[in-house]
Amino acid sequence: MATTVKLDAGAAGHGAEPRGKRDDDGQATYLIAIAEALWEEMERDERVYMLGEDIGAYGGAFKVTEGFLDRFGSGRVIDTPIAEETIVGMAVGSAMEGLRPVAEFQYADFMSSGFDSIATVLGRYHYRSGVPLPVVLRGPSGGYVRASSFHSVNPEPWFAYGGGIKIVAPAFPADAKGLMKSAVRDDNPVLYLEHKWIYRRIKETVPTDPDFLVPIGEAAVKREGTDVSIITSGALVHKSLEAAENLAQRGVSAEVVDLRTIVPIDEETVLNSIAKTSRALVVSESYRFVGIGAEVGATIAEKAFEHLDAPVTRLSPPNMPVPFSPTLEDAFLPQVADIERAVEELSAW
Amino acid sequence: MATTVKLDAGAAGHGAEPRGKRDDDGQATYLIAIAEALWEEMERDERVYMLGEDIGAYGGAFKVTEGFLDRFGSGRVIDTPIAEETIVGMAVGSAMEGLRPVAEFQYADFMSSGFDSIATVLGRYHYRSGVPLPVVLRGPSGGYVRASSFHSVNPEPWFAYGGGIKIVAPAFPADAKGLMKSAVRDDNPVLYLEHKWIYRRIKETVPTDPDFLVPIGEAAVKREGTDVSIITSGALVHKSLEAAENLAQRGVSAEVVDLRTIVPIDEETVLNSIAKTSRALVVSESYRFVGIGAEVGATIAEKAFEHLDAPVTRLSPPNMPVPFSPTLEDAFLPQVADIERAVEELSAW
Amino acid sequence: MATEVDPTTAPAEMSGGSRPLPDDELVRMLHVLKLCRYFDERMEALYRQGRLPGAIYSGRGQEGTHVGVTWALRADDSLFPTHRDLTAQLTKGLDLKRVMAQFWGRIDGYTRGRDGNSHIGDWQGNKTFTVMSHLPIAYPVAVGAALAYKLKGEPNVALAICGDGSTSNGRWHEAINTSAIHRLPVVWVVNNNQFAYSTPNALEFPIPTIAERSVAYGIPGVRVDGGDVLEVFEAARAAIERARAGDGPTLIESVSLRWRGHAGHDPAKYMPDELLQDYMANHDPVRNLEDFLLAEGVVTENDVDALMERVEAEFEQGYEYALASPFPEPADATKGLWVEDGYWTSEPGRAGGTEA
Amino acid sequence: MATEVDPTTAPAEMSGGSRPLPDDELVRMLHVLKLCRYFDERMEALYRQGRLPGAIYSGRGQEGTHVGVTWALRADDSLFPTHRDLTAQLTKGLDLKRVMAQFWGRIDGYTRGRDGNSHIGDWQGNKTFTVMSHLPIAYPVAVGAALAYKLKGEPNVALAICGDGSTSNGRWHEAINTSAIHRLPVVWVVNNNQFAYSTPNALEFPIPTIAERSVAYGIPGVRVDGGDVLEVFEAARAAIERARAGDGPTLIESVSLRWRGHAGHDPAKYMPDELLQDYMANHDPVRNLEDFLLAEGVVTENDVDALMERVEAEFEQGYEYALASPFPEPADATKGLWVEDGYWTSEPGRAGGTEA
Ligand SMILES: Cc1ncc(C[n+]2csc(CCOP(=O)(O)OP(=O)(O)O)c2C)c(N)n1
Ligand SMILES: Cc1ncc(C[n+]2csc(CCOP(=O)(O)OP(=O)(O)O)c2C)c(N)n1
Ligand SMILES: [Mg+2]
Ligand SMILES: [Mg+2]
Repeated sequence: MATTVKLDAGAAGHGAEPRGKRDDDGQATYLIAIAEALWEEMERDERVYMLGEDIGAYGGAFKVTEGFLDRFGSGRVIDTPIAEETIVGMAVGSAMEGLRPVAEFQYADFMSSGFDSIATVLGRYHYRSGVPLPVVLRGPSGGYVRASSFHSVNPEPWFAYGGGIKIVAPAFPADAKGLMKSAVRDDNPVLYLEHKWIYRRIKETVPTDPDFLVPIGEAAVKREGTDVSIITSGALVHKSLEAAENLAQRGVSAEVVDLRTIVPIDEETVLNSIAKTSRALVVSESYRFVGIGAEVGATIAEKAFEHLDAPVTRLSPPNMPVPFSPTLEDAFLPQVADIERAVEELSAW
Repeated sequence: MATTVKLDAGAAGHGAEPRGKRDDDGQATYLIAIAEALWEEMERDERVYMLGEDIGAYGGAFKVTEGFLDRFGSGRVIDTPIAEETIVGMAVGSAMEGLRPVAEFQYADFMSSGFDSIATVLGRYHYRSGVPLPVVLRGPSGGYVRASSFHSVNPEPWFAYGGGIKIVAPAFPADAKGLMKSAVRDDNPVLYLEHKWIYRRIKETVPTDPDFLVPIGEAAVKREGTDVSIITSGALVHKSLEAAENLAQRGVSAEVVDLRTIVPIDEETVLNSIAKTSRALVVSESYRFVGIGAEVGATIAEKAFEHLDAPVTRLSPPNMPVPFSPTLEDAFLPQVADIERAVEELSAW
Repeated sequence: MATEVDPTTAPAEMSGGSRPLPDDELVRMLHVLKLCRYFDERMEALYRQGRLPGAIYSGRGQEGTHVGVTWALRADDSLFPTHRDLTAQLTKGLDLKRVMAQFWGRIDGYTRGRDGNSHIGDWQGNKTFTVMSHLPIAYPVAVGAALAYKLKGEPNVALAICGDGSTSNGRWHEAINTSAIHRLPVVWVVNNNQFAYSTPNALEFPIPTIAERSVAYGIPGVRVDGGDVLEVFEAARAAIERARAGDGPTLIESVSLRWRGHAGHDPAKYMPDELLQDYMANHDPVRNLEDFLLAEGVVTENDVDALMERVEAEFEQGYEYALASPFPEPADATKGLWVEDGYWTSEPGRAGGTEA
Repeated sequence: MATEVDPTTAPAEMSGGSRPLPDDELVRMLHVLKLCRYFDERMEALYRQGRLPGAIYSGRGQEGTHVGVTWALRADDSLFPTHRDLTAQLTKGLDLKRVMAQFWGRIDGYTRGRDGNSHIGDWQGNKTFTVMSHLPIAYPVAVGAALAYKLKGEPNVALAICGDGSTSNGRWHEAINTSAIHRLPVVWVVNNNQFAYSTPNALEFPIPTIAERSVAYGIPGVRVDGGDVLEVFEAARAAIERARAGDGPTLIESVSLRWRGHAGHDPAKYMPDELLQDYMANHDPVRNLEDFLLAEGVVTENDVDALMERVEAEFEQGYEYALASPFPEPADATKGLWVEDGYWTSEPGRAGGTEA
């Protein structure tokens, strides 16, 4: 747009197509996988555009959108003021007019600043009007990075409650890419949570097919097991896999189910796993009280009652702000050892 | 305050002390009980003051604060602009300076418009700073009144998630009075939900002792039973009691537990009831997904596993906006017949 | 940028006697004004008789604002109204029959019974946003529609309305600020009816006019007399053309008075009687246009009588239509949340009956 | 109401050569400025060396704003700062040692290790709000403190700071509007450092200055040069006295430049080099005051050297104190949510060790 101030495009090496940023062996980090998905969708469909704080010249606080401004221009990569309600409103209004906005929140924490427009407008408009709102809201969520309460939130329950917004929270690069592409192509609002602990930590081979999609609403068994089912998502998938590996060495077989999608939850995959193991540990980074763990736990308790050989157990942070100090954050968030302990208790039931 | 415009005090008969508005037999409606509690606390402690939209000359959208302006003046009954974030901010800042604000939301629905200041500031400030925030936020919540999605919300999960805010939701006039007085005297933030369906519908004898308190955090068994425990709150306490009465005539004995406080939940009373009946029906007006029913259900499943003879069952509205049309609202919200059916299914398990 | 604040709120002189629209349009305008006024009066009567469920938010006395600003929009321009602005939606083209079906919670209402009263909209047909309660939550959405017009190079304009009280909310500021930064094609209308529920202007903002806030955004601000529909129309037309030309937003404050309570249940005892009498006598947008058109010879007394007959018939038709329309089927309560269930692209069930 | 906008951002001429404070205060002011500047530089160096955990938000170049406005407050007046305003908190009286313990997540930090960096405050001691990230979320809270002063008849004033980018947020508007309606004793300071993270003023607001927004609230607006701490101080003193006298809020825009990136990780490649050079050369509030006091003969070069030695020693003491302070005990993570558990009114456990 004419009035957008065009700034310097950034340092050398920045600005390249995200796929060019894969490792030499072709592996992509979670962050690059997300950027690739966005890039490809912007290439594919010119109705797709992005808005958010510092996503243009700066490339976003975590550099997910680095290079996008140069490629797609300031009409499709829009730096906004610090006005989250209005960012959401802009996304909604432009979606009503046929565009397909992808709005970045600098941290998922600041989704609370756009709460009303998300929960009230985005979540409730289609049910009352029949007007589709193909809006993606994305942002980095989660803890384990020593960033304290205002940069560690998992906001799923805020926006899961009341309905109307799909929520995805991938744990692996390939899932991240496939789910982002599905989110952009979905005609419903999608909240896409990127776990900042995973961003640069996890990499893998990621498909290059421009139509590679991971369907929204499908969980995935990331490790097969027979004794206990661990139902989890996000960073805790990786911690659960590590725990499962350690447990295997002690003769305990844990199955790890990665929800991938939080709304709607794939009950079938979850319940199939419980039918197999008869024991459920729900490991969630969302706070315990009315967190995602509560929903999954209550659902299992209700629908898998006859299979259960032990109480559905929740492992979640306490219901209070995430603290900064390493001693506190470690005690506060579920750790690999906590998962192992809980699984062992359950399997001994 | 000097700049507050003093308007007409309202019609004749308005403006009387709330206790003067009891019935001839001394019974008080839920609404009058709440007004009495506020009045008495304002009389008792001059640090207590009220703020909100149209609470002064108009006496509040539901007339809870009718007469307060005349008695306490415009310095303690403050009409605010339509700026919910700032209403909460004002409450917080003045509480930091030693006042004890009671902020009215015209409907609990509009708490979403003050979301960030409630969840982020009010909920997280004390844990990080040690500064007590004796703030009460109150407002009419709930459905069954043909008021559709923007005037029927139960917002508990929004503010229960993340912690730091106590939440009470009384169902009876005496509880309403005693809990309001406890809320005003509490040094922590308290969200006080008034069910608008109950306001003028339910009345009973209400204590006049100015120090009559109902402690926050204690549930109450409102009807004893042996076959199934119904765990509920708000308007659904009354519908559950009606269902229990009908069920008794058919030989099914249901116990009705009124949570009264949502945060912190009185797990002991709930679990004692399950220990007795071995069957749990959680009836909640909050939407099913990550609603209060999910939390209660997951807690029972986890902590009463050995007692359960049947799956913990949730009865809640679907996770979408409350619709207007009577045919839709009736299908949408749990009804007496739905409760009866669910109890019968559970007792037949 | 210049701020054009017109401080007069004196009785309308009907745009100085000039006729800014062809005569047939002026007559159509009078029809809409009369229809909306009559609708408002009759619905309130039905509400008082207990024959209308839900809530009503009377726009009586403010029709000049609603009709004036909406008249200046094209069909492809979009309207973002509030609970108070049903008259604007009717002006934009909504079908009275379906509006009434909405009030009675019927399947033929614009929200298929999912919402009631003026929480209505018809995006697909008449480009009006389905009203939400939270104030002024459609303001940020209007920024988005205007952004889309700019990005797509379409010559459309978004126009959003809110009340005086809504200007104290943060969203109001955010939306105007953002639209001004990007010079988006949007017109911001404030229907200053001098009260927000019971709260007077003096407790909502600390300056004499809302229009002068335009300087905070570097955009023009105009204050018009809501009792003069033609003055409102001309201000809106200028603002809309400005927006369409790529010159960015304008803030229009249209002053009137809310003649009735906030909603049907509110007797508005807080309303100073003198003020009300003054506005009813001197700022009645319906009578003002009628008098003007009579004086100009555009209509005769007989024409006006015929118009009223038509209006009454339209209302009766709407009423019959509404009561004959079935309630939604209970099983549909859980449909239509997600696009893919197809509820909104297929005909809804009509077996819900007409008795609740 | 008059809007006093001073459009100059030319190099400071140090309040026209007059000395608005006694000499000993001016020397103390220079000490605080030097201390804060040195602290900022050293902490950034430690951050780059990987020896400082968490984040840092440099306030370098903006000390004139922070020290200037805070200097004008009394002890009982309250301060509502942001992440960028640590210098203001130090000026208000926070103990450098405990501040540093906070940065290293230790129990002797003001938040007992619950938060890091400049997310700090000391309400009980120095009346500063414990900073929260969400912008500008302390603005509405400052309205509440000011309201309390007014209701209780206390002669205190609340002063809130936020950045230029924060002015585009709805809370900013709500808070100023509400305070102006009730003429509350509060001073609204905008630290216009010309960027919000990477976003320049032109994408945050559509008018030349923030100060001129004061007309939207009927309050005075003042624009000052953040490179001239005495100019800032005098503007703040006038605003604070005005507030204390019951004449309501003032909006102060203090212009400077953010010399460093938004946070430690940001190389700020988007920052035009010429602009940066200009500000570092001509608007350095620390050097400006130093030069002025030297020129005025208030201090000698030797005094300044001694001051710097003292500053360096203070920093070393703080650093040692911080690293010697234990981490919080893990079991304390779940304490202190509710008042009644007594965590905040008793001494915390000190057995957390100094290795994480
Ligand atoms: C955010 C929010 N808070 C509170 C309300 C409740 N409410 C409904 S209408 C109203 C008054 C609105 O006043 P104004 O903006 O002047 O519009 P008017 O009704 O006068 O047209 C209020 C407070 C609301 N709808 N939204
Ligand atoms: C509501 C909100 N959205 C986003 C952020 C992320 N954020 C942190 S600082 C910043 C820029 C702030 O700019 P400004 O207000 O000018 O203050 P400065 O950092 O320049 O002092 C942003 C966007 C935030 N803290 N709060
Ligand atoms: Mg109004
Ligand atoms: Mg800035």
